[in-house]
Amino acid sequence: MHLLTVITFLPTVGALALLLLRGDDHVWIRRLALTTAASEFALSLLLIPGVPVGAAGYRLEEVHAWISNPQINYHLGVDGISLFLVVLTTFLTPIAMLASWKSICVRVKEFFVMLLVLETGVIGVFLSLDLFLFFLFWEVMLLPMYFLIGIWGHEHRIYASLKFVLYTMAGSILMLVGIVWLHYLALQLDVDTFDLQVIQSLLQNGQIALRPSAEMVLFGAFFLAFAIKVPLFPLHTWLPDAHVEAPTAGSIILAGVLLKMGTYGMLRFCLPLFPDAARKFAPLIAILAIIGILYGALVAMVQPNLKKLVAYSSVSHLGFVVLGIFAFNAISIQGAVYQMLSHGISTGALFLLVGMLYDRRHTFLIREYGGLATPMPRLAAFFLFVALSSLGLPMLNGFVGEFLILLGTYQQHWLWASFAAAGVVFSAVYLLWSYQRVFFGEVTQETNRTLPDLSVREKWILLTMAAVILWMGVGSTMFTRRFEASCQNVLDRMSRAGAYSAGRTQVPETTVSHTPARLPTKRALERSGKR
Amino acid sequence: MAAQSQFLITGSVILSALLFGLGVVAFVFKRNIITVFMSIELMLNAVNLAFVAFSRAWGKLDGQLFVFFVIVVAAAEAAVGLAIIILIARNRQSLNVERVDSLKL
Amino acid sequence: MPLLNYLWIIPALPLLGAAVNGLAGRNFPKRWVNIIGVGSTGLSFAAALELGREFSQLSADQIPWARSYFTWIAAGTFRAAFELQIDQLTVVMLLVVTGVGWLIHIYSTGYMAHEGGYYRFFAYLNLFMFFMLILVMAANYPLLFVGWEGVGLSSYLLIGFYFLRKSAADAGKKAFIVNRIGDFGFMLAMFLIFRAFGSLDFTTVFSNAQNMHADALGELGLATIICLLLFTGAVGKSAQIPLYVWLPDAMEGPTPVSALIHAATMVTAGVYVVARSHVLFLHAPTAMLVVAVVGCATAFFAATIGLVQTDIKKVLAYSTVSQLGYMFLACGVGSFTAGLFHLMTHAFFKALLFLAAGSVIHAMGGEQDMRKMGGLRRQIPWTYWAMLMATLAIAGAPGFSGFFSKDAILMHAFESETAGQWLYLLGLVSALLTAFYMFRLMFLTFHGAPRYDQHHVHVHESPRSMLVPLVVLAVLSVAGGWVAAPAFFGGADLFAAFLGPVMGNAAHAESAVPGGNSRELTLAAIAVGVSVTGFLLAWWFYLRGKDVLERLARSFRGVYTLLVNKYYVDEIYDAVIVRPLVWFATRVLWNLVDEGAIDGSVNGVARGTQAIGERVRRVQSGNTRSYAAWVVVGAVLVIGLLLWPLLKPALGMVH
Amino acid sequence: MTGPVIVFFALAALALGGAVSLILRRHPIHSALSLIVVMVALAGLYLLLGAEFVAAVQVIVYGGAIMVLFVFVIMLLNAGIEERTNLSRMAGLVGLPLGFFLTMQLVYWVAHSESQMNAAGIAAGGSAASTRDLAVLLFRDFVFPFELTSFLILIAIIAALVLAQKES
Amino acid sequence: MFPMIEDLRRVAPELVLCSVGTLLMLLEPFLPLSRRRQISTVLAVVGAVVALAATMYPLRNAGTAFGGLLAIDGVSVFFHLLVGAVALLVILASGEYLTRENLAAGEFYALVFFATAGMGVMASAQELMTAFIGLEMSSISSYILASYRRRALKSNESAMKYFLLGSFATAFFLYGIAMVYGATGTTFLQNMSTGAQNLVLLRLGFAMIFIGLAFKVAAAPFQIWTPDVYEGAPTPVTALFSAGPKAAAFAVLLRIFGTVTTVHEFWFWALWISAALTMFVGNLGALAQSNVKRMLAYSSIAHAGYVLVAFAASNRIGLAAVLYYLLAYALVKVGAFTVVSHLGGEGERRIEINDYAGLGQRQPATAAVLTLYLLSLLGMPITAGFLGKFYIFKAALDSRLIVLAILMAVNSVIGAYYYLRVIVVMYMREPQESVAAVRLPLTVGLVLVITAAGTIYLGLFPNQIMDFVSQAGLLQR
Repeated sequence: MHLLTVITFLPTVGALALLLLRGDDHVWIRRLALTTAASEFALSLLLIPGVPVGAAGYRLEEVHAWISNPQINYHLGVDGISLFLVVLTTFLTPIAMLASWKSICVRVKEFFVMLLVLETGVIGVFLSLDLFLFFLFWEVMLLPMYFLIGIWGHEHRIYASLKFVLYTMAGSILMLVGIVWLHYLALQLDVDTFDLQVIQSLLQNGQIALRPSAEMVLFGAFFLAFAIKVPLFPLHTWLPDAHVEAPTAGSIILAGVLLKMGTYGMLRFCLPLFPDAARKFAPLIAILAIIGILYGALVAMVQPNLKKLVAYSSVSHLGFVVLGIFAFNAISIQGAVYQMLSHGISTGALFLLVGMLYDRRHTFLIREYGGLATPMPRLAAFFLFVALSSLGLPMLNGFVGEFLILLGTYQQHWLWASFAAAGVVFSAVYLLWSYQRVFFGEVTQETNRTLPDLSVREKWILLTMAAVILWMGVGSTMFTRRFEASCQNVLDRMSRAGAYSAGRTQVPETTVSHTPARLPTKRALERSGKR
Repeated sequence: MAAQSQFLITGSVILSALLFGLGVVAFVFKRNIITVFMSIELMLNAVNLAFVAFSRAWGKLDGQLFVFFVIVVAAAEAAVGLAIIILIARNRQSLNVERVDSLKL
Repeated sequence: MPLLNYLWIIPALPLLGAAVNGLAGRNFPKRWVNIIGVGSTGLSFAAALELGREFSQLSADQIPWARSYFTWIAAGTFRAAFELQIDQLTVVMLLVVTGVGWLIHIYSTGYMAHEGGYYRFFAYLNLFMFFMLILVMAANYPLLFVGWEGVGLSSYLLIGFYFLRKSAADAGKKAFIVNRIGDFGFMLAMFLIFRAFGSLDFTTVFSNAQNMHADALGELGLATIICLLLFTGAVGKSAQIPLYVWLPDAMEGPTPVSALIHAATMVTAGVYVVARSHVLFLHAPTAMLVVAVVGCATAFFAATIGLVQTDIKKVLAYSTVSQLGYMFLACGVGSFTAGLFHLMTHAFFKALLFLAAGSVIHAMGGEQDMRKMGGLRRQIPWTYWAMLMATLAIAGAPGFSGFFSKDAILMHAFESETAGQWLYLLGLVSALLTAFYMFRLMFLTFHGAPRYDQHHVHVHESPRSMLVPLVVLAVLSVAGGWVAAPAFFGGADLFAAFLGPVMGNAAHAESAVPGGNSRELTLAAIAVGVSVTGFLLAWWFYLRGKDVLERLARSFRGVYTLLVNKYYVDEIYDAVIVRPLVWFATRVLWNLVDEGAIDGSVNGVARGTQAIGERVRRVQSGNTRSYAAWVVVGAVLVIGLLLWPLLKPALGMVH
Repeated sequence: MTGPVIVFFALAALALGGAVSLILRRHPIHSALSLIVVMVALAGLYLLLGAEFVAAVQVIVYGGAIMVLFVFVIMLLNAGIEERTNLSRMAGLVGLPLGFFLTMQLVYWVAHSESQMNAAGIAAGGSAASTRDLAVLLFRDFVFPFELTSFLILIAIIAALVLAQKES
Repeated sequence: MFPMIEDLRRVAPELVLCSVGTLLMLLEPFLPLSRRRQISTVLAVVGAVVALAATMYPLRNAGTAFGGLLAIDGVSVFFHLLVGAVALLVILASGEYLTRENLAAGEFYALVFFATAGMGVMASAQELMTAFIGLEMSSISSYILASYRRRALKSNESAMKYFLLGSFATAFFLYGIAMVYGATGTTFLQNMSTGAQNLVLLRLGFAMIFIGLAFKVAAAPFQIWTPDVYEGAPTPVTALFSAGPKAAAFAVLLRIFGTVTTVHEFWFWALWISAALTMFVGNLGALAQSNVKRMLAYSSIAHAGYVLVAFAASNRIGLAAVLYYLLAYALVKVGAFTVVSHLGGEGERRIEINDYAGLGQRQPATAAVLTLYLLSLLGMPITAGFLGKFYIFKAALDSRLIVLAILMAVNSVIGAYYYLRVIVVMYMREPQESVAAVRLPLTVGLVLVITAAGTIYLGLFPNQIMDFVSQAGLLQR
């Protein structure tokens, strides 16, 4: 059963099917797109039993030879960490579609095609176990997002979309250099592979003996790409622009899923592949993450633009995730993974709500609003609920991740956690302040007095989101137990490699040439180097 | 005798280098398209001299052979080049190479 | 014992009420809302009573009685279960919360009868009950934190109930944010506890803490840091210096809310946490001292502000702050039971005070300024008498509940070894001030000539739904103290005895009174004297002659202005923290750093590249001669580059 | 100083003079004549170097055919005196100095290479080359490029056809 | 030593190209005036296909021809196929153009064939003079093709610049040959490594040869002619220029590089610096362009820079990368210029980037295909351009040219900007004036389909090509 392949490419198939429809047949275009996305979600749920509780390794693996020179495999697999990220993606995509049900009226077909292609790209990123394949999806997914922002975005969409793409590319191209370099290193041992697991084990058992400086450069090449995606302070300035200009669906996916690709990458690549460098850089990264947490929150606080506010809040929230990852603590890493998921839901929902406001008033400026709780109490209630989840109210989803991250981080570096915890205070400040300005008080503008409350469609979307928020807040163990082992696995890989490197000098030279039995030993390329 | 030959060869090669260099200078210096083209011919002549000299030095004939090829190429180039120059002159009423600069930046 | 196995029922009932009212209440008639809202709390109270009964039959080794329902958060070695527990402390809190809560629910049906968003109000109130019950029943710190944050949320919602009013919305927001500052400390405390004990379950933590190293006074050890952090949380929640500022503003909420949340229950959560963690605190004398000093200072400080407030609810609010200070003073000097005792009696009389004030406001048609009242005694006698009982209780009239609790606190403060005398003296002064401002409130409101426009304001007694809770609470305010009446007064300290198993050492410490009966009597007498002085002063100022007051205000103009403006604390916070922060975030972080430096450099790189591109383009002049020149340049370079290796030895030969 | 050396110097001077004159004269016709002088001088040098056939071809094809073509075009276009515009600072300030520098570079290195210059053929006397040998080489060993040159000429014809024809 | 029939078989592609070229030219006057163009086009297409088919023989029978003048090996076959395919595509694409501009077809195709034959000779020449003749064949044909729109000033100017500067560079190349000949006594590459050598002259010679070839591949600082010539030439001709002669010049470089081992040392730093410069000049220059043709010209400079990186790496994968990249690049560039030619309209009026505003809606298929090309140039995965870039990275890192790899990475990002800008205009801007959609002629459509399909196919399934180009013995030594 090629479940992973089906899950990865079903949206593309749907997109191709969409292309066959007539461009002005909006009803069927929407229906077909939604059907595809919904069945994709249903399919992705099948993954959950595929990853048993307590299993650390990759499941449902698929390996096919693809490119022979150099050896590149089509290798997919899912583990606890990627499992829910995939489900999150498939969950948010239909939500995003429903969110743009009415608001996208031009080039409808292309819009849904882009959303579906984007879904394929993102899922591919989460499922790839071959570095090359990973990079391929990583880059491919940029395009639909670029078009989503650039075509259906707002006033400065072109600037924002170009900034988004160029920024991301700048980081990822260096990652490509890093990937190729890793392959070169493996090739020195006659192992021609881009396979993550193989390279990881080669690095871990010391067959590829990286000099510390080389490891740091490689780590940097990977980390930069991920840090831009996250985005980590001070590489974050593309995010507010992209968010403000993107259509609602774009923002939902961007904040909900795309940013997680960065943190996912750190967890999947930076830590296991380059543990020593990760440890060396951890203080610096943690400081940046903490600055991001506080800075994002403070800047969010004074934004006059509601969507920008939410965007900066993402900078702050993702700072927690990065901090959790680089605390190298089982608890904090689980918290980080959890925070990725819950941020996807909460911020996705926030963008959804902001989008609904925009649909009604066509502005993001807070001062244009005020007193909206009177004309639309339901929307106000949902907004508050989501805001509370975002500011980390216990029993809602945001708290679990933040708490675990801070708890775990505190165990390792109490000072980091102490500073980061201050972000919790500021998140309350900016969310409640903006909430008050938008919803409380008398209605300040006459046009706002007659704004319609939630439609049935909107209500159901929000109810779904709210249900998930509550569920994730109360039943967090249903999620954590499935990725607990995988998170631990990340740490194990780090620590064993670390332990080895400490005693590297004592290892006799002969072990270096030993190759594990499972590695593809076929040598496709001559030993390179200048002739 | 040998010393004389040696001298002739060396002298010819140095002369060819000088002529080639002058051709380059002429190419940069001249403004009339036809004379610019002539400086290319000068450079080709320098090459020919070198070929002949080296042919003599190695005692091989192929160097002289190459001179023929060069001359044929020069002839073909001259035909094409002058055709192009005629076109330019017709369309522009100027033969100053510096005035033919509508394609730029 | 059926109910003990179903602990979850107690919090679940209000939650259910909140859910039903909140989600569907919009379309319900008021009666249904009442039935659901009041009924769920009432059932919860009944359940609490039944639970108390069943609890009393448990053997000592079964206490604390805990029931775990599901794992809420688990990661690595950390595990937080949804686990409820019952012990003596919980029972006391449970009864106070459900009991007072229920009364206030009943009261609200009358008070809020004409307000919009009726269903919403009851939904919030029930939600509050749920979180408060979680808070007191939690068996671990994270779950306690759920309640802790949850009550904060409910408080936010209820303060901002009149969200059309900017001041209300502001107050709600302020309450939540200031509380969050405290929560910051609370969270850090949890992290440190986990680091120290590997768990956040009460049983594990406290049993480990029993054996931990006790810090010396002045030593900043593990226990001290934990306790100080915990206390930070308590300071926020229980409105102590310096985080008390939200509580007076919280009076923007409907009065029943002030009674329930900002007087009787939620604000005492801090005291509860300190008492709950007394094992840790007993290992941290420095922290204890800090608790005592902060509590005592707050008690005095808030009382002084209360002296000059003209808004009837504001007076009560500062009074609450002040009384909470007393509770912390008690905890700080090691007498946790006294603190809890005061917590209980305070719940009775302060709830009563607020409800009565609400009744007054109701009678006055929404007027809260005492300067526009006066002589209400006759129009609203029930309210007057209820309020008088409460005033006597808070002022510490002998035999009333407040007398016992306050007396116990002052006594323990006097006996405490560290800075005891000073704390005692300050507490005593605060008692004097308390009596003064309370009677001032009574006199201004109920006595003297009416100062309101009698043609427009039709003063009327409140409906029965409001009066019944007043009466019940009045009875409790009067008699509530006798459970703990010290031996000298003819009763037994039932309260301390009851809490003994939980408080353990702490309870023992205070049972061994060194000075004996006589000193206790002396101190009580002094306290009573002080209260009477306060009463007399108030009588002199406000009933005898007004000019006395005016002259006083004139001669102490500076002090008076300072007090009226609440020491300018809000203004100072605004000027020192809020404004600079907003300015810093806007001008420095956003405009300068984000837009200027970071985004500027990003765009600068882009622009720079463009500019270089423009220069590169400029090379393409279109002039064939210059192109030829470039070729020559290239040729020279290439020839130079290729022949450089040969040039080096050639040059070497020259030298 | 033997005869050939004197002749060499004379011809070299002539060639150089022609080249310089090509550069300096402002009228294209003068430049063309200067170039012819260079070519003739070179033909003399070829003779000196023992390449009689090449010398003949040089005079006939180069000096004769190609240069006539040049002169013809100059006349056809009625090209006047060259206007010495200086629109390119690059050419004047960088191109020319570097052009001279390039010349010096070339001369330096070529002169420098003298010590390594092969002199295998010098012993052979240089007069062994016969036109027949040349023909064998051309029509046997290098027949492929030779045939290609015929296509070059064909292309040149097309050029004349395509470019110089009157508009239809 | 006298040429045998076997020698002729091995140059079958050149024979076919030259004969078809001659035939076309001779036949045209006899064709009926009304259908002259169509028949010529059909003949030319058939001829190109036959020429491609004719490579089958050399493919199967590797060896030398004409006594070592030519090497018939993998590289030669590869480039024959490449330039043959380019010729075929250009012929297909130019039918529409010639009709629109009312230009004679027979001579045009004949010149394309001759140029292609010249490139073929360059690809297999193992002797420098033969290479030179091939180079001149392709160059002189190119000069004429550049000025093929006789009345257009830009076309003339382009031809003039190309001609003057091209000849100038050729003179350097030739002088280089003379120097090498002087140094080694031979012009046969395979004989150069043996026997007596004059090191000074050798270095000087190869320096001059490098200059000549660098000019042809548009490597900085000899790239200077490229934008002007590409912009002024008729667009289908630009398509040919950007793919054909450049590839052929690279073939010569490759052969010299592969056969004369000392050259590695001579050229390494020149290649390194030139590669870096070329990338930067190309990408930076393209940033501010408003003319699509000119922008693509700068972009082709940049891509030459990438290929030079693989050269500098000079390892097996580098060789494979060069070949793969040139193929991928040729497909894309021909396709892109075909689109530009198609959209340009009569007199090439609409070749500003802004003229493409709203193209995504007006002509979605064309816009989509152009987007694909641009993405391939940008190096987006699943297109051939990405794998090409990937292989170059691979080659560079395998030879530890880390700085060069990083410079290339930086350039990829700079490049992304201007490619994306075109996409922005096509999809995200509204058209300034109402422009009618232009119907896509069958031939042009065919070119687009072939190049687009090829781009994606190579991007997804590079195995066959990579197996071919990375086999041992690809290059005869």
